[in-house]
Formats: sequence, structure tokens, C-alpha cells
Amino acid sequence: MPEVTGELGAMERSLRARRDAGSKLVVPYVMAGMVPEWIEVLQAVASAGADAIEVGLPFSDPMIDGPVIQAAGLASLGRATTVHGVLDALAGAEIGVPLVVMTYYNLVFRTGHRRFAASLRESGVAAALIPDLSIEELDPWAAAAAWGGVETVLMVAPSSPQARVAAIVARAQGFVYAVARMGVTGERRALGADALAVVRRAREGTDLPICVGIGISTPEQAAEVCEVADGVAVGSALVRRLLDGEGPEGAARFVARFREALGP
Amino acid sequence: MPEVTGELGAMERSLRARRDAGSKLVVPYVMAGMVPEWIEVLQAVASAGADAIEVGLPFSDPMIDGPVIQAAGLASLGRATTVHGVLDALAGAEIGVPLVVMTYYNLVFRTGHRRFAASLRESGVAAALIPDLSIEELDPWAAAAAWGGVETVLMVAPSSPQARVAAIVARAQGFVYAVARMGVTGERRALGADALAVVRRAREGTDLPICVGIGISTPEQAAEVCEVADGVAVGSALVRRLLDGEGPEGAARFVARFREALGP
Amino acid sequence: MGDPGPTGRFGDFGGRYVPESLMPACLELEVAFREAWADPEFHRHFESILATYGGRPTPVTECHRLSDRLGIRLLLKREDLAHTGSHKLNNVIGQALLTERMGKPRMIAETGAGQHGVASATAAALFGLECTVFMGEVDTQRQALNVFRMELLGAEVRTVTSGSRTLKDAVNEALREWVATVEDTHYCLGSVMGPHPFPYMVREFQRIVGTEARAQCEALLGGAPDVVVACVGGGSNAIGTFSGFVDTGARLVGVEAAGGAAATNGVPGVVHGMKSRLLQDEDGQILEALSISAGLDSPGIGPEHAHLGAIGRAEYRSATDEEVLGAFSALAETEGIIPALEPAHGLAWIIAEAGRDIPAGSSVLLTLSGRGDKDVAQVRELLAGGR
Amino acid sequence: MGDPGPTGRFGDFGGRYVPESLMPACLELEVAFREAWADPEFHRHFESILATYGGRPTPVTECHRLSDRLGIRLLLKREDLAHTGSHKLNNVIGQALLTERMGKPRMIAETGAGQHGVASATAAALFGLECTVFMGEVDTQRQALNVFRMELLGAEVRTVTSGSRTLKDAVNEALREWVATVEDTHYCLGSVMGPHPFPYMVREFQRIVGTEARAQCEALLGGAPDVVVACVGGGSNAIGTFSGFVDTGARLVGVEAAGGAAATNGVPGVVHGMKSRLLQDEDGQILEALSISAGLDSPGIGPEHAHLGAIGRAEYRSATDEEVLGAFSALAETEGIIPALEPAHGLAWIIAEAGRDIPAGSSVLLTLSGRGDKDVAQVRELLAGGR
Ligand SMILES: Cc1ncc(COP(=O)(O)O)c(C=O)c1O
Ligand SMILES: Cc1ncc(COP(=O)(O)O)c(C=O)c1O
Repeated sequence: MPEVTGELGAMERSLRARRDAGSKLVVPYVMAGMVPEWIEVLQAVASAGADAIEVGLPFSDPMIDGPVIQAAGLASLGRATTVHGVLDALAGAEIGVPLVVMTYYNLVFRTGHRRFAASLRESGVAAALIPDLSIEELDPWAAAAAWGGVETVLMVAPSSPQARVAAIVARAQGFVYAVARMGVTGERRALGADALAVVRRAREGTDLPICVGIGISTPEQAAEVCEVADGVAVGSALVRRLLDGEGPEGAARFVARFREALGP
Repeated sequence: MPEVTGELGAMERSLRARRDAGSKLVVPYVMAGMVPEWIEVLQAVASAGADAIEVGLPFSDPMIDGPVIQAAGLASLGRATTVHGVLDALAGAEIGVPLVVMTYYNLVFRTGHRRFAASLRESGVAAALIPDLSIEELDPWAAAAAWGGVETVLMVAPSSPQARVAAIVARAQGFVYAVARMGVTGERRALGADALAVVRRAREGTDLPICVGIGISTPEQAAEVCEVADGVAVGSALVRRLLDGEGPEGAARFVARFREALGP
Repeated sequence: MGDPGPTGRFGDFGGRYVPESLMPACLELEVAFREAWADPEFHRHFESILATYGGRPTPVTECHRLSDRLGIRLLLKREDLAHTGSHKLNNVIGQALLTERMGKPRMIAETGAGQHGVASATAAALFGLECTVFMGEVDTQRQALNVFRMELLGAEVRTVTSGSRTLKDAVNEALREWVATVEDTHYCLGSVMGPHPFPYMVREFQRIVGTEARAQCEALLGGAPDVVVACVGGGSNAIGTFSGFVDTGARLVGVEAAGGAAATNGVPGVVHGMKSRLLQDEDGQILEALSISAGLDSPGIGPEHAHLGAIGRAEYRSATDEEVLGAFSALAETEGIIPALEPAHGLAWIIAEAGRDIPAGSSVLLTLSGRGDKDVAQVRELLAGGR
Repeated sequence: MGDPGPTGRFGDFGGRYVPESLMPACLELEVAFREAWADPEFHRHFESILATYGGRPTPVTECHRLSDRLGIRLLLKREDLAHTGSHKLNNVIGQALLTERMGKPRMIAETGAGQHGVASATAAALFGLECTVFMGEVDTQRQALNVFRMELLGAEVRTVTSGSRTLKDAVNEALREWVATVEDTHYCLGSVMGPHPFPYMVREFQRIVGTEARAQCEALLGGAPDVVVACVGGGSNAIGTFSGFVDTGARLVGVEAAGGAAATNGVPGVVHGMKSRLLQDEDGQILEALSISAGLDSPGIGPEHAHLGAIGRAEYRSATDEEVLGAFSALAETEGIIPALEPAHGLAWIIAEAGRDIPAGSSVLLTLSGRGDKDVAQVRELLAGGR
């Protein structure tokens, strides 16, 4: 069992360092188990310039996910993916960048807060992002995460009033996930009007890196949002390519385009 | 226009005479227009020993008729039979025995009471039997019938209390139609238990001939009921044969069997 | 609206035109009904069942959005909320109580689309009576689900294959069955039709609709509405409604299906035991009514309607299938109430005449005699076919 | 049953487990609801619509024949007589009023078989609100007529093709839509489920069932019944009923479908924004409930039920499909009431336990949450298949 740590987590240290060195962050999302070679996808994406990777743990009822991520989750569950299996696979692999598990609270709750935190840590996962866990309900997990040395990424939304934004960023670790628009995950033609505003509002309360996600589909959008934000989370656009069978190389090519657009 | 007569009608005179001479009455029923040669059927039946004939005028909603007579009515209406057409055909034919038109009140009412009575008389029809016209509603027709010299046959039923039986037979003309059983027209295997009782009850109030109808299907039943009654009305059993295509000869053969069973 | 007396006459109409076999039953029924109706205990029982079982009183609903659109004040008497979904329950509860009181263990009934059949089967189940429902073969096929409903309720459904194999023939067949079984069987007729005392008795059982509505209008409007509207098949919901307003200044309007407008196109005649206005040909053969609404496809109206029309106390109008479909949708969209097609005829007339024959600003009460659940499948097909 | 406080906790259950995007909407809704519920004018308006439009109070019916057969005294709270045919109306009228009060022009709702969808579309039509109903593709195919019904009422039905394409996924999709449109849209959730304040708010809107029933039982029995029974899908009709009797000595029994018995077979978990008992696998993946009754096929129960079960104030039982079909037919035959399959679960338990777990002579109140018209076609097929 790891010791409880009060210090900065590994992912946050790493992302702050990159940000402070003037780089923009690329955080791709891959659904664990969605294709047999998903570990290779993580490795390829890391090599292509990802600064961290969100690893989706599939859940039967993914409230905030759009059709593409839902389909990936369904595919993964159809391949009998389990929490245990995913974490075991990650434990046995060398990815090369910090990993943040993205999943829904029931998988955490059902496993048990401490057991879940410990499992993440043992598998080398740095952080967790649990979108249906608001700060009001955060305490039990936050305590276990702190105990287990796992960082907790939190989201701020365009609808969050400033007081909530402040309360959220004060508890966030690793980076702040700024939701670009009201709505679910999925590709969008244009950046929402809210995207830049929410980043600016988050910035007022924290010097954590701020990555924008939900609907970032193209390197151009990423570049645009990174005039204000520190980085982007890229989900559906990448996952769709994997669903289309593009494999590790295709994923790497796609992430490389973001890396290129945002500079080294 | 004929004169109003207070005397006995022609049919009643004829039937009383036969009855008083010790004969039993056979009154077959034929649906007008049910087959093209229906006039020939009437003539054949008369020759075969009928004492009078009920001629059905088809009505769309024949409340007291069973399936066989209903089918004959439908067939007749399907051949575009009209009140006028039937009466014209009867006017031009020589049948040889008194005729009693059996139909429902709406055809009388729609034609007009006096016009209907006059038309019957002009066609040589002696009497009318209108089963849905109870003594309570009888007056308008009775007045027109008296004016037109048409007799009105009335029914008594097993359910009629004695006071009603008395009131009915007091107004009946031609003969009393004693309903053999509760129910609609149609053939029956056995004579109902009520048949004899209703005849006896009618007899208490009248010396009119009393014929039993509704369900008399065989010469044996006719003979049985005629131990008390003066005669029988034979409907469905005959009509079924006509529907089966037996024609005037078949009808005559069937009526002759009744004649034979009941004596000359 | 008064007592039609021992002969059951409403002016020139009504009476008792049945075979002698049935006359004693009609007379017995009249006696039983008059005794029961004079007995406060019977009233108490009747009203208590309608309240605790049937859901009475039904409310009067003010249609705010549709009123605005039409420029009138439209109120609905909500018989659609009664148990089994229409005013038919009032009548069958009354007749089932009477059947029990007469000591008869069995009821028979006729039905067209199935509303009265389901209601009768319901009342029979409640009272533990045997029940046989006569239904034309055409209708048992069109309304197979209602056949099953009646069977679930423990009734036997007998398919009628005579004549046009629809409602009119079901009535004939029920009357025939009644002749044969009158000893232990009551014929639970479904509207203000048939031989006396049915038109009188069914009106009295449906009077509760008008009595309630009158008091409710008093509370809402401070008096009677300007116009009182109800659809007319046989006319039971209309007569029940009118009976609450006949002594007021309200215009009384019965609305028929254009394809079965016996009040307008019918001529006096006799069928099913009564004298009334009937659809018939020159010879007196009864014609079939034909509209989208099975419940209005009656070739005749109740004799009291023929009388109210003759003396000018009520007016009779009609609505076409197309107008009715429009009214059906309009009420669903603006008020969240899917009406039965029958009362949608009343609404169709109101919609057509608001601001014309119904002056702007008038208060109008419509009896919403039933709910439209039974009609939704049919309307779906009609609208799909029309596209 | 009290106020679950600002965090919406019923003991260990309840809460608000939604994405940050929705948290402000949930908080806003809670404020709006609390303000409205403290406003006598809102209560007056709510109750007046339920009376004049919805047909409240619904009666309590004493089942004489079935009681005799079972050796108990069985009473039914007749939500089947409410407009649209179930208790669902109480909730949607409350939420539509609130939507109007919040100044939002649009409502969305999820639906399984279609009951809550039809009720929502109804309330939206009445208030002139836009309405979109989310319905799993499997359900839109099974319940095509209800889709048409909602469309007639002016609602848009959006087919959900994600997940199992049934109710559970319709909830997810409605939540997703709410995230995207929360500015001008209220999510009209259909049961005592979801994030705070829904379980609290929907209970308060359904409380009228228990309040009425309590007074009606008082009048009939001189006190509370020995046992109070209701079916539990999400649990809104049950909680509404229980709320009238929680402070009496009555046993409170919720009856689930054996194929979806989250109260009995579920374990604590979080889905659809709430913590409660859920059907789920070892990993925490939510399982689908499967019974003959779509309205009970919820993988979870409302959090307050989880709490009432945990503290022992209420008991939860289940009934099998076969028992339910028997109860469905029994009520139709003996009382002339065709129940919805959902409350037939409650009746099935009563029939199974009368004279056993329910001592002979007990008085038992069952909330008849809806009418069976919607289920007749399905039962017909099931019974035909079984033969
Ligand atoms: C809802 C409804 N309204 C009206 C009618 C017509 O009957 P009546 O004219 O007797 O009210 C019916 C008949 O089935 C009906 O179901
Ligand atoms: C008639 C009826 N009863 C019960 C339910 C279950 O809902 P709840 O448990 O919220 O009362 C439904 C749901 O559709 C229903 O239609």
C-alpha cells in the first residue's frame, strides 16, 4: 500500500512542467478494451506526442457521453471488459505518459473507494476523472484518492457560476477539465462560444493547467482554444477513427496532427 | 275502394268453416320474392292442401325471425323485392286460398295505414299479421284495416298473462296465432312444453280457430299440437327447403305431408 | 323532461313495438324501474356506486387555450373520466342494479364498437351477473381487443352473422335472445332507444350527467351556458345532458355524424321497438349509418330526441368525418385531452360555428362523452391513409 | 416523510450525481421547487388543475366480491380514473406548473412503455409548452400507438438508439439532452428517481394520493388500514401512497416485478444521478430489469424506498409474471376493473398472501396506479401464447 501524500501528484507535476516550459498539452481519450490492441493504441498515442492520456473505463450508462464514445463503450463491454482486466493490462504495460482513468462513479463505488484508488495506483494510473461526481458528493472519493495517491481531475462547465468554478478548481488536481460547451461528448464543426469564457473563468481561481474538452475535433479548433487554454482533451474524434478500424498507427497520425498544430 | 265491413272477414269465414267441419288447418309460410318462382310456390302449396298461406314481406330488421327466415328475407331483398312489387304480383295471380301478409310494422307505417290496407285488399290479400304491433299500439292499424276490410291476425305468447290473452283474442281476426315457445322462428326437434298450454289459455277467451306456430317442423309435431289446437303455421321448415332449391314441387310435397298427418 | 306515461310516448314518438312474447317483459321492467326509481334506497345505492366505483362526479373542465382560439368560453363535461371511459357506465350500473333487484341472474347487451359491451360486462362482473354481449361479426373483427376485454371481464361475446353484421343486427339479435330467455335475463340496452321503458329509463340513469353539469356551470358561470352541445348516436349522453338544462334558456344542440344523421335526414318509422326518426328507404327498409365513429352509427335516434326536435326545444346538426378528425387533433393539441370520436363530432360543430352560429363570447358546454384511447389506432390509420 | 435537506439525502441514499454541467440546473430547480411549494397560490393552482382537469379526488373503491374470496377487506385507491389513466398525471402537472413558473418554454421527458411520456405530452399541451419525449427504439416499436398518442398531443418523440434502447437509455438520453438545453428546458422526470430534488419533488407531487387515501380510509374504516400496498417501479405511486400512512401503524409494502426487484436483489450504487439500490453486476455495470410490465422495468428504485427498506419502515416483495396475469384476470372478473399490469403486481402479492402473511380479516389498501387498457393487447398475446 502506498503512503498518503500531501505533495503534488506525478501527473500534475509533469503537466505543470510542460505548461511552464511554454508547451500546450494534448490529452487524447481512448476507451479501454474497445479494440483488442488498445494498449498499443495508448503506446502509439503517447509516442505521437500526447502529454497524458484519458483511459475510459466503460460503463453501461455513460450519462455525459455522445454516440461515438457510447459505441466504443458498448464495443468494449461486448468484449467482456472488466475494471480488473483493464487495470491489470495497464499494470503490465509501459505507456510512457501519465494516465487518467475516466469513468462513472458507480464503478468506483461498487469496487469500494479505497480499493479502487489502490488499484489505480498499483496499475500505475496517476489520476481519475469521474464526471458524475460533483464537488458536493466528492468527499468519500477524495479521501480515498488522497490516501491512495491518486489525483482527481475535476470539470468546470459553462453553466457553473463563478463561485462554483472557484470551489471546483480549488479541489482539482492534475489539471482542470474545462467543458467547452453544454452537451455531451462528440465532434463539432465549430468551437462553442463558451469555450474561451470558461477557461478564463477557471483561470481566475487556479494556476493549474487548464485543458478544454468536449467537442474538440480538429487541430484548428485545438489551436484556437489554446490561445487561452493550456491544452485540449480529444475524445470522440479519435475514438471514431479507432471504431473505423484505423488502429494504433492511425491514432498516432491523428494525435501527431494536434501535436504539430500546438507546437512541440 | 272497398266498403268498411263489420262482418266476418273472408279468411275467418273460410277457416272457421273448415275447423267446424272437423278439419285441422295447415298454414304454410312463404317469403315473398325469396325465389323467382315464389308465386308458383304459393299456388303449389295451396294445391297441396294449405288452408291459408302466410306471405312474408321482407324487412331489413326482422326482430322475431330466426336464421332461416332471415336468410330468406335477405335473399328476397337482394332480389330487389318491394312492397309494391309483391302486392302487384299477388294481384295478378290466382292462389286459391286466403292469404295473410306477415311483415313488420315499419313497412305498414311508412306506406301509410290506409294505403297499406287498401293495397292488401286490392291485391286480394285477406289479412295481415304484424308481430311487432302489440295490442297497445294496434289502434291506428286496426282502424285502417277495418276501413279496408283486412283482417288482423294477432299472436298470443307463453309469456302473456291470462288477462292479456283475453284482450288479444278479443281483437284477433282470421285466426289466433299461438306462439309455441319463447324464441324466434326456426325448426325445433321437439314441441315446446308451452305449446299446448298457450292454446288452452287462448281457447278460454275465443272460439276463433287457433293455429300454433314458431318451431313447428314436422308433421308429427303438427299432429301432436293439433290434439288441442285447430291448426299449425309452418314456416322455417318449409322456407329452408325453398332455400335449398326444392322449388314449388318440393314445397308442395312437404305441405302435403302435413295435410296427410292432420287429415283432409 | 317528464314522464312519458304508461305508453312511453314523447309526443308522436316512443311506444312499444315488440312481439307479444316480449310485451310482458317490457311491462314488468317498467314496473320494476318505476318502483326502484321511487325508492330513495335505490337512488342512494346507484349514486354511491357511481361515486365510489365510477368516479363521479366527473369534473367540468374549462378549455382555456381552445377557448382563446375560438373566441368563446368552452367547458367540457368530462365523462371520459368515468370508469370504462364513457358515460355508458351510468346506464349499465343502473340497469345492473335493477337486474339484481328483479332477481334475474343474467344480463344481455348489444354493442357496436364495444363501448356499451365493455361497460355491460363491467357492471355484470361487479354484480356477479352472467353476461352475454351481442356484437356484429364485422365489429368483432374490427374490435378484436374489445372482444377480449369483455371476455376478461367474464362476459361471453356472441358474434352476430345476420343482416349487415353490425350494431343494428346486434340489437335485433339481442332482442331475439331476450324473447327466448326473458324469464331469467334482463336486456341491458345501451342508449335511449328501444321499446318503452328503455328510452325513459336510460334517460333517467343518464340524467346525472346533466344534473352535475348544471350545478357545475352554475358555480363557474353563475348560470346555464348559452349553448349546450352533445353528440347523438342513440342519444343517451345528449339526453342526459339536456335534462339538466331543458328548463333554462340554453340552446340545446345534438350533433350527429353526417353519415348517420337520423335526426336531420331520417323520417318517422318504427324499428327496434320504438317509433322515432330513422334512416330508411321509400319502402321502409332501414338503412345503415356510416361514419368514422362506430358509436354514432345508429340508423335511428332516441324517440325523445325526435320529439325535442319536433317541438323545437333542441336542434340537431351534423359533422363530417373530416371536420371530426380536425376537432379530435385540436383538442389533443390545445388541451391535452384525446376525445372519443363521438364527442369530437360535437366539438367539430362548435369549431365550425364559433363566431358564426355560435356568437363570439358565448359560453358553450360540450359533454365529452368518452375518451379517445379506443380510437387512436383508427385515427392513426386514417391520417396515414390521408397523407 | 420529511425534507431530505439541501443534499437530498434519505439516510445513505439519494444525493446528486450529475455532471457539473447539470449541477446548476439541479440547484436552480431545487430553489424553484422549494419556493413554489412554500407558496399557497402554487398549491391552490396545482390542486385546482388536478380537480377540474385531472379528475381528483379519485375514489377509494371497496372490492366486495374479491374481498369475500380472499377473506380480507380490500380497498383500491383508484388512480386508474385520473386523466390519462394513471397517477403519472399528478407529477407532470406539478412539473409543468413549475416549468411555467421558471419561465422555461420547453419540457423533456423519458418514457418506457409510454405512460409518463403521454402524461408529459398531455401536461405540455395543457400549458402550451414544447415537449420532447425520449423513448428507446425497442419501446417505440413495441408501443407505436403511444408514440402516435404523444404526437397527437403535439410532442416530438425522439427515438433512443443507444445502449439497450429501452427506458434506462431513454433516461440517459434525456439527461444528455438536458445538459445541452438546460437554459430553456426543464427535465420532467417520471418517478421518484434521479438527482435531488427529483425524488423529493416527485414525492411531494404524488403525496396527494396518500393524503386523499388516508382521509378516505378514515371515513371507511375509521382509521388506517392494516396493510398499505403499492407497486414499485421507480416508486412514485408507492411513495405518494406511503406518505399518507407513514405515521400510522399500517404495514407499508412495495411490490416489484420479480424480474426487476431492485429493492430485494439490488445493491447500493449510483446511476441516473442518484444513490440507491440497483440491479448491477460485480463490476457495477447496470443490469436491465425484465418483466411483463414495462412500467416496472427499472433497474433501480427511488432512494427514499432504499431508505425506508433499510430502516425497516417499509417492506419490499415481488410478484412473478404468472402471478400477475392471474391477479389481472381476477380483478377484471370479480370487480369489473381491468388493472394496469403494474398495480396487478401489488394485487398478486395480496392474493398470494391473503390468509398467510396478510392475516385473514385484515384491511388492505392497494393503490391501483393505472388502468389496464394499455396492457390488454399484450395480455391477450401472452394468454394466447400460454395456451
Ligand atoms: C363515447 C361515446 N359517446 C357517445 C356514444 C353514442 O351513444 P349515445 O348517443 O347513446 O350517447 C357512444 C356509443 O358507443 C360512445 O361510446
Ligand atoms: C400504471 C403504472 N403504475 C406504476 C408505474 C411505475 O412507476 P412508479 O413506481 O414511479 O409509480 C408506472 C410506470 O409507468 C405505471 O404506468
